[in-house]
Amino acid sequence: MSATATKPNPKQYKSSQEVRWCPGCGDYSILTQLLKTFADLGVKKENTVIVSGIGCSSRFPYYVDCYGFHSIHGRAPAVATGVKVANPDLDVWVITGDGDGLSIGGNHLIHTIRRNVGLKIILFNNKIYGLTKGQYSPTSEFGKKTKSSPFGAIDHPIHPISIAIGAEVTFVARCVDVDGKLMQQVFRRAAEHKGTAFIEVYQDCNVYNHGSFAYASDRKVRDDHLVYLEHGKPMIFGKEKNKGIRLNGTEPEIVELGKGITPDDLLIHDERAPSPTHAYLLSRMHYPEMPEPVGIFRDIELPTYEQLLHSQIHDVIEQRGKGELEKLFTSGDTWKVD
Amino acid sequence: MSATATKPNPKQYKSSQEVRWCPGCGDYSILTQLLKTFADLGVKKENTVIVSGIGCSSRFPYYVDCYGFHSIHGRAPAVATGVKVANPDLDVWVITGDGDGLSIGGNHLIHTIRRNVGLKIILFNNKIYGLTKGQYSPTSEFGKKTKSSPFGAIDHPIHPISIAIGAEVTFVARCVDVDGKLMQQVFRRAAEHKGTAFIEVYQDCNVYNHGSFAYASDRKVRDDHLVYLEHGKPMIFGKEKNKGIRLNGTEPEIVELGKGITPDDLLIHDERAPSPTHAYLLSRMHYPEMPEPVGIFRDIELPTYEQLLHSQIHDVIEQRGKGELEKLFTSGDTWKVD
Amino acid sequence: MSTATKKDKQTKAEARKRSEELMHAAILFAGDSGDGMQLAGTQFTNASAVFGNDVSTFPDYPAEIRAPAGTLGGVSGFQIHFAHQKIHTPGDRLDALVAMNPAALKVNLKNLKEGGVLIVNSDEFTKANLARAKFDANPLESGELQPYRLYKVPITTHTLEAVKETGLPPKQASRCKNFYALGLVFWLYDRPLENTLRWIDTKFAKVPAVATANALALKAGYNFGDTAEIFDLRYKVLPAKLEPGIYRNMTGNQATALGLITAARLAGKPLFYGSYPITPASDVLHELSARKEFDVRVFQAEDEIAAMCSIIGAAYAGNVAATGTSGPGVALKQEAIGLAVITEVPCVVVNVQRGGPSTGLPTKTEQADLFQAIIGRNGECPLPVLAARSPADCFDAAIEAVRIAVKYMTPVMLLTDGYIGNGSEPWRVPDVGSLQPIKITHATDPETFQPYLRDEHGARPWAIPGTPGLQHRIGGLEKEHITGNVCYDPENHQKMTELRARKIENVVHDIPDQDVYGQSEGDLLLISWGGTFGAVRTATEDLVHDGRKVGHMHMRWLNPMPANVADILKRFKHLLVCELNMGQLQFVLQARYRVETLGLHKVQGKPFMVHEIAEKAEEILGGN
Amino acid sequence: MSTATKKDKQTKAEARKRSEELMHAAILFAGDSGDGMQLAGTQFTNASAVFGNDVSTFPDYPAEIRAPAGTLGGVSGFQIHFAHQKIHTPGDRLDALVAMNPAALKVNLKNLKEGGVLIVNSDEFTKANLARAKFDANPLESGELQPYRLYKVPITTHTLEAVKETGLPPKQASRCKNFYALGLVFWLYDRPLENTLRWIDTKFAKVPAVATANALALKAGYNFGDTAEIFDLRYKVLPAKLEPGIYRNMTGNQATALGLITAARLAGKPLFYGSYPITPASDVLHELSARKEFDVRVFQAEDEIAAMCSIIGAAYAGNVAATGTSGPGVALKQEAIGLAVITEVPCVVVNVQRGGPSTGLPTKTEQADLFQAIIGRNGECPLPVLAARSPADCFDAAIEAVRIAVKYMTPVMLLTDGYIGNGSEPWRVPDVGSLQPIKITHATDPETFQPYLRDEHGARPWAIPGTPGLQHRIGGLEKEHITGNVCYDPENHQKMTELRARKIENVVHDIPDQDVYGQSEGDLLLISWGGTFGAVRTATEDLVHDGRKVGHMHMRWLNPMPANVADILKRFKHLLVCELNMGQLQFVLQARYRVETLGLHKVQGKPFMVHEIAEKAEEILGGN
Ligand SMILES: Cc1ncc(C[n+]2csc(CCOP(=O)(O)OP(=O)(O)O)c2C)c(N)n1
Ligand SMILES: Cc1ncc(C[n+]2csc(CCOP(=O)(O)OP(=O)(O)O)c2C)c(N)n1
Ligand code: SF4
Ligand code: SF4
Ligand SMILES: [Mg+2]
Ligand SMILES: [Mg+2]
Repeated sequence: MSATATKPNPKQYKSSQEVRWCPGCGDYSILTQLLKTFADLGVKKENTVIVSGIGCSSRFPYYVDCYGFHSIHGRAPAVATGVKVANPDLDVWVITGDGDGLSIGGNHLIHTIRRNVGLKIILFNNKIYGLTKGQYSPTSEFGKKTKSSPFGAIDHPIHPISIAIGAEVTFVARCVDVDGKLMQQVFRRAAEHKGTAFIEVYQDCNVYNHGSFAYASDRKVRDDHLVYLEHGKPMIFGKEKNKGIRLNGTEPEIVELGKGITPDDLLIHDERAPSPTHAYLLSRMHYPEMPEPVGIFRDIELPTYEQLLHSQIHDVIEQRGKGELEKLFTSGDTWKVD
Repeated sequence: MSATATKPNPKQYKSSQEVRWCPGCGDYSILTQLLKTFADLGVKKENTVIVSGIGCSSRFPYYVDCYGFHSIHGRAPAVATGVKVANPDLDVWVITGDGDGLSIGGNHLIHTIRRNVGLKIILFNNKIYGLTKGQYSPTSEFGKKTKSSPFGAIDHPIHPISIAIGAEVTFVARCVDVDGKLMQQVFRRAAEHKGTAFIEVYQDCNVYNHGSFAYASDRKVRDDHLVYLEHGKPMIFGKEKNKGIRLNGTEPEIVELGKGITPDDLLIHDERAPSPTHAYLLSRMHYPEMPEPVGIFRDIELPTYEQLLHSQIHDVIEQRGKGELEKLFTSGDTWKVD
Repeated sequence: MSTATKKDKQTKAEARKRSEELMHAAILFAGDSGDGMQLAGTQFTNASAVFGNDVSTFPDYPAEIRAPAGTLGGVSGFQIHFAHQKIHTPGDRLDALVAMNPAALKVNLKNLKEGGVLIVNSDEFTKANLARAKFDANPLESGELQPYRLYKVPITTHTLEAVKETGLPPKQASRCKNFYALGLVFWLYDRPLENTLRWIDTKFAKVPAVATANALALKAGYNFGDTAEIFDLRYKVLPAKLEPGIYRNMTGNQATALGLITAARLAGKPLFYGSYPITPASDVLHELSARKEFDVRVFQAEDEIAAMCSIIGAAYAGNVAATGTSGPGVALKQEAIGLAVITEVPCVVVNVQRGGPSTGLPTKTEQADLFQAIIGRNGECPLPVLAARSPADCFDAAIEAVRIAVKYMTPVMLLTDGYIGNGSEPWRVPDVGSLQPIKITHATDPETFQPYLRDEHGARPWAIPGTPGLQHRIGGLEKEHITGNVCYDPENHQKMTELRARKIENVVHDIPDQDVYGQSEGDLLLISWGGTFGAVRTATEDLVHDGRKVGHMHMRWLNPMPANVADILKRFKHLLVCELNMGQLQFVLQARYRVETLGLHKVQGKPFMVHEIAEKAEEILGGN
Repeated sequence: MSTATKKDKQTKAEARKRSEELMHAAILFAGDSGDGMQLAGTQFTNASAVFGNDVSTFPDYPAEIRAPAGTLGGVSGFQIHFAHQKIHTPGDRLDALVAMNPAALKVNLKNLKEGGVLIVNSDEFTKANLARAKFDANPLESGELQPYRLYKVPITTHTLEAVKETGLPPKQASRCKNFYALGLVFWLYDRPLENTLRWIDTKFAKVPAVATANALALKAGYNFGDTAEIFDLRYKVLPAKLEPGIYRNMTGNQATALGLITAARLAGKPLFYGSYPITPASDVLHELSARKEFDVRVFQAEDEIAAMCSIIGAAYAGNVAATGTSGPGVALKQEAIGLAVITEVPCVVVNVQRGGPSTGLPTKTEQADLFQAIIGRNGECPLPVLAARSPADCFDAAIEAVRIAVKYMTPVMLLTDGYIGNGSEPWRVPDVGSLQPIKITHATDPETFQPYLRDEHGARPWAIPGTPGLQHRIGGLEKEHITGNVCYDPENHQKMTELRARKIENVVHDIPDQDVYGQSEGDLLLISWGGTFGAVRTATEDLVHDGRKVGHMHMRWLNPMPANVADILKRFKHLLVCELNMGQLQFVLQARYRVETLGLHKVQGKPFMVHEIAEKAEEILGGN
């Protein structure tokens, strides 16, 4: 990735393919922001690969003028791992959905995260299976009525960020589809992060689950329902910036600022906390009981899988010399027949 | 499960099959303790089903005289879910290994946990693939040399309890294979728990990974390396019971008792904390930096999947009446041809 | 204005009163994905079915939820064939086409008969839309539609006017245009509106404004037909003479779901359905999810592997258990299906086939999963395979699959496809009392119980957890004959492999002899399986009618095959296997019977046209 | 005491000096899983190979790591056939059997020739062990061993004595008994000890006491043979006349690994190997993991699906990419293999087949995955399939697989099996310079690049990320001819399906014509594929030698098949397909060539015996 003198136009990163999402779909905004981020960073198209699974969201690669791989359902992280290990110089992004990434693909996601493969994973969470026309997904609310749960879903939902932290992710963030500014910031930081960056984007499925994230996207109310994470800053939120999050034992609680409570009493956000417990705690803050954190929960450094793999190869070559077939063939006991 | 007047002998729960683990394998002890627990609880053999995947550990069902299903690699939780939903009156145990349950089967494990299916899952963690003769597993230490990592594993290990908590498990515990007493206590509590109970057992693979848990099993040192969790009690540990765990922000730290520090300053263990953050924090305590908690991390109540499923069916039947084929066949528009 | 306007007004007014009687007609509603064409088609189908026609339908939609408006890729269509006689297909060529935009016209015009009715929404023939549909010139003006009876109706404008009184915002109001189009076609084919009006009332009960608007649009369309002077002819398709009984219209996926529910009832068991959504199989899941009053336990699994494993567990514990998926899902299930084969646990795997390989053409039909059904697993892993031949037949096939599964203690694969899964036809409601119960005996006697002791059919006992004294252990490792204990003995493995194979071969005793329609010997035997039944049967009817020595062997059972197949194959000079793949049944027949066969292969995501079969047959028959 | 002791001591002393020359001998080391028989066998093999014999081996071990000591299920064996001539199998019947306990005797005695050497560890014939092995009476005393040259040696006692000086605790000391037994057999067949002594030194360099103990035990065994008076005869098997060159002994799995490394080198590429451990394929993973100096990128994936997907990604990004697994793993990979087929990404899938179905007999051999290799996926999903015929041949087959994959831009399936994967034979080290480079051209020109434009072989270009101006998108949906854009057009799907099929058929131009050994026409053609080569070839040699009009067609390429196969099949009266399955190649041949074939099927987890083939052939040939 290298910045160029004059920044390219985001449009230059658009492919010639027509975008095929429903009108009003939150996916559009995410696409726009990633293109802007690419332009902003001046990334080289030819060094960028976007790998996706299957789902509405996973059509994403077709719309970007870089290398793209629309793979099979749930397996994008595995395909992307192969790409990144084969050529660590590539910037590899993974696009997945709540069904693709957390239902059928949950295991690959976890293992990619724990290996800290240098992939930027964007999970479009619309709490529904869009492409298959509206079944509940692992993130759908308990009791949600959908085509496959006409009497209400009985599965307790999974929380993507909690799962990612359970798998010890090195970078994890959350955005809302309508908040382009935050998305760009987060995408940019993800691009800069060396290991696995996992980003959950709340995405409106206009057709099968419209308004599921209204509390977080509606301008009128969202400031009371979200808390913007800023490293080193106390956790203040609310339209009037008059509320804050304080620690009570290991649990966060909402407090009103003023009346003896000052920002100093609040929980200070620490992206770089060596232990993931802080980030985990944040991931447990759910609407409506609590404001939901958006922004970067965690960003720590840890050697990446591809670095370790290549440096191990490097070390072995240092020790043994570059492999020679002759030597390989005749290693072990040999004998000669004349 | 019903207690009988005279407790049955654990031997009554043994099947006729010869046990086929290597001499010295930690699996033996786990088998013994589960049989004792069965005897102790006086469980009905015919109402007990043990489902396993593939691995040394997964041979377990053959050795117990109840219903047993030795399924395929990684899929035991899914098979067991079918069993439990089909007949919620059965006590269903799942036996899995660190490879079976966390590598190929990680996704099923997570989804079973989040659905809170009433299964008792025992994960035999020997940090190795035993049955396939010694490759590193997802729990193997970073840098571990094995048949498939002769220069050291480059995968950062996964922590089973952190993952389970990430998936919002309702019961989670840890034991060491040599500690029969604790195992029995934990198995018993798991049996009593209604939802998913997940138990990690540190298990010595005598052949391919001997001594990996020596710090936790060796009588001479283990009391300094383990902290026994007791609900409502301060977290004290050490051979001399002179050390404790105190909370520092969201992080646990070791303190010496005395010198002004009393048990009142320590973190109080709360199995029933409504938020999983407390349990998560405990799951992050790793040897050698910290003592590792054993016992029950978390035990909360939440409706189980099978309960919800059957009560939804029950409710619909209440509303609609028991389904009749005649009515079903003629629902929607019909017409008559004479 | 339409071509029709060139005619004298007087004549038209009369014509309007004239009504031509047809034996059958095929029409297509086509428009943008968002235009509600599936809905219009379904309503027309139901109205025609209730009216008493035989009907056959073919919904066809893009893989995107909503492809970019106005593009060729975004066209969604619903074809209905309705008739005064028994029919088997949704029709080769269209008698009438409703094109809601230029793209719909572009994609479907080639299927319209010369002289066929062509109704277009002229409002949508804007420059932008024409460009999106890759038209160089406006076809409404270029004269290229000369061969058809073109009716240019400003459907959007009319609809907006018609629903104005509801006060709906224009965007929502214009969504009613499918009902307007439907109303127009209802008039054209002289169908009553009641049925659809009733449906609108129920469906939109909670949003009365929408209900009213749709009803208004429907009636406006109808009335436009009735009062406007552009139509010169109206058609009538009288009711068909179907077997007496109560009928309803049903898609294949609905029928599969109903069949599974019925089978479980006939067995006196709860139904467990473990599945993961996938097009075009999801509707089976939806249908079953809505039927909880039948004690249907629906488990939406995290993936296909879990779905398959869950049904193994549920069957092991004594439920009637089934899973449904499509091609890629079956691939994922195969390892677990092998577990069901070796543990000999009864269950049903439904494959609603779609276009492959890989993700392929997910919303299109194909029959390319026969290989993976019969022999696509690791090891020697045989299981019974049958295929439904039409939407309604899915009901019977599902019951049959369950019956065989529990009798032989084996997984059974039921093949349907996107074409019959989504397509519909009238289904004669069976008399519940006449349905044959499915007998299940569970082992209960600890004295005689042996997990792998076989009965006269080769099946092992079904002993379910909860039964005192029958504790036993099963699994994926080879097991000892009779005891079921893990066993590595070489001869035992040979024996068990043979016993498992023989058991599946025994199913032949439970399946009817293969029948042949038309000539029972002669020049050409047309061979088909699954959803191609209708096209091949119709072609055969025509050929036989023309005096050709042609027979049709439609194979319901693909594994095992009926005992008399070998014999039938010998009785014809030529064998033509017609399949929507590259020759899979052909391969299997050649391997099994070492006969020379010809193949008619089509992999275009579409069903056969009757004429394609007929032409190929004529080509083979030559001057015969 | 042994039967031999009945003879006169004088005679024996003389006999001891006598040495009989043999053309070949087959011996088996058998004992408990924990007895180190695999090690003893490997050492004997290496010593024999280095000595100059042709060798062929067959290790056979239980599915448990260590089954209960002394049981029949826990017996582990290692069979070695070594010869003064070229051989193809580990031998049908044993010339000598070393049984370290009663169970090992029980399991293997039936394979010992009458009059064969039988060495038993008499210390282990305790009551408890006899019971565990299900012996009613002690066979050493019952006289039932009369037909063999029985030598009762208290191996444990001797070993403990021999290593006493090292001070090892008894448990560890007794572990050296395999070396004692090995020493004894070394003496019996007059093999030098040096090789093994050197190996002991290197292997146990870090535990000198163990090294010393093993060396002492080895020598003690040898010396016991030399000095004790129980042996009446000693054997010699002189070196074989192999093609001149440098040789080493190699297992099939090693050879596969080396072949992959070599292929990558020949292509000038790094090798990416994504795999998940599974018996009996894990050794390929182990071997490659140890070869990082060749820039081998080994990814131990979380499961087989991830392994397969990772190699698709790596191949897409320009590496030579392969995965290895066994039957159930292939089942799991099939969906992703379909993705590789439709995206046309080059890679190799190695299947070291084992006994199925399901988990089956995981440590035993079988050939029942041919179906799933050729046609076991969803949709029309063809790919090239070839099978290695012997341990050393895995090397060439792996290179060939890579060569075809990158030339045709396709996944290639390489079939080996547990028998040749674990078995070993001498491998003639090739001259590196003589190996044909693998030509790879990556697309680089943005002007002419089209992702699905095909070359003269039908392959699309390999354009790797990082290449400026070649950005493009691929995936599992059907794609447009030439442009590769997503395309739902019916005719395009038909075309692409045909193009993919034709491309795989084109591979026929790159594979040699099918050869036939023995008679090129006549009464009987023996047909085989994969690891059964050795047994069938040996049987054919014997039959031809006896003047029978028999040929042997061993098929390396299973898909496509060489162009001349049809022709060959016509030249023989009978066709006998010999396979370790229930007739999979037979089925495919019948389907393809519509010929009548006979089958010799064996599913016992074991390779064919030569005599099984010969007997079946004689049965068919009858009086011919
Ligand atoms: C193996 C397999 N199983 C199932 C499907 C069907 N399928 C396609 S997308 C999808 C879920 C999509 O949901 P999500 O990942 O949330 O994406 P969205 O469409 O909501 O963006 C499913 C189940 C498939 N394509 N492949
Ligand atoms: C689909 C499939 N892949 C791989 C294997 C091979 N396999 C059997 S057990 C196992 C891992 C066992 O490790 P673990 O679960 O930790 O059990 P342990 O033997 O250590 O108790 C593997 C990879 C298999 N049986 N099936
Ligand atoms: S179905 Fe939902 S997620 Fe999919 S494109 Fe439409 S609005 Fe977006
Ligand atoms: S290999 Fe290890 S885990 Fe397996 S039985 Fe032996 S000691 Fe136990
Ligand atoms: Mg979604
Ligand atoms: Mg393990």
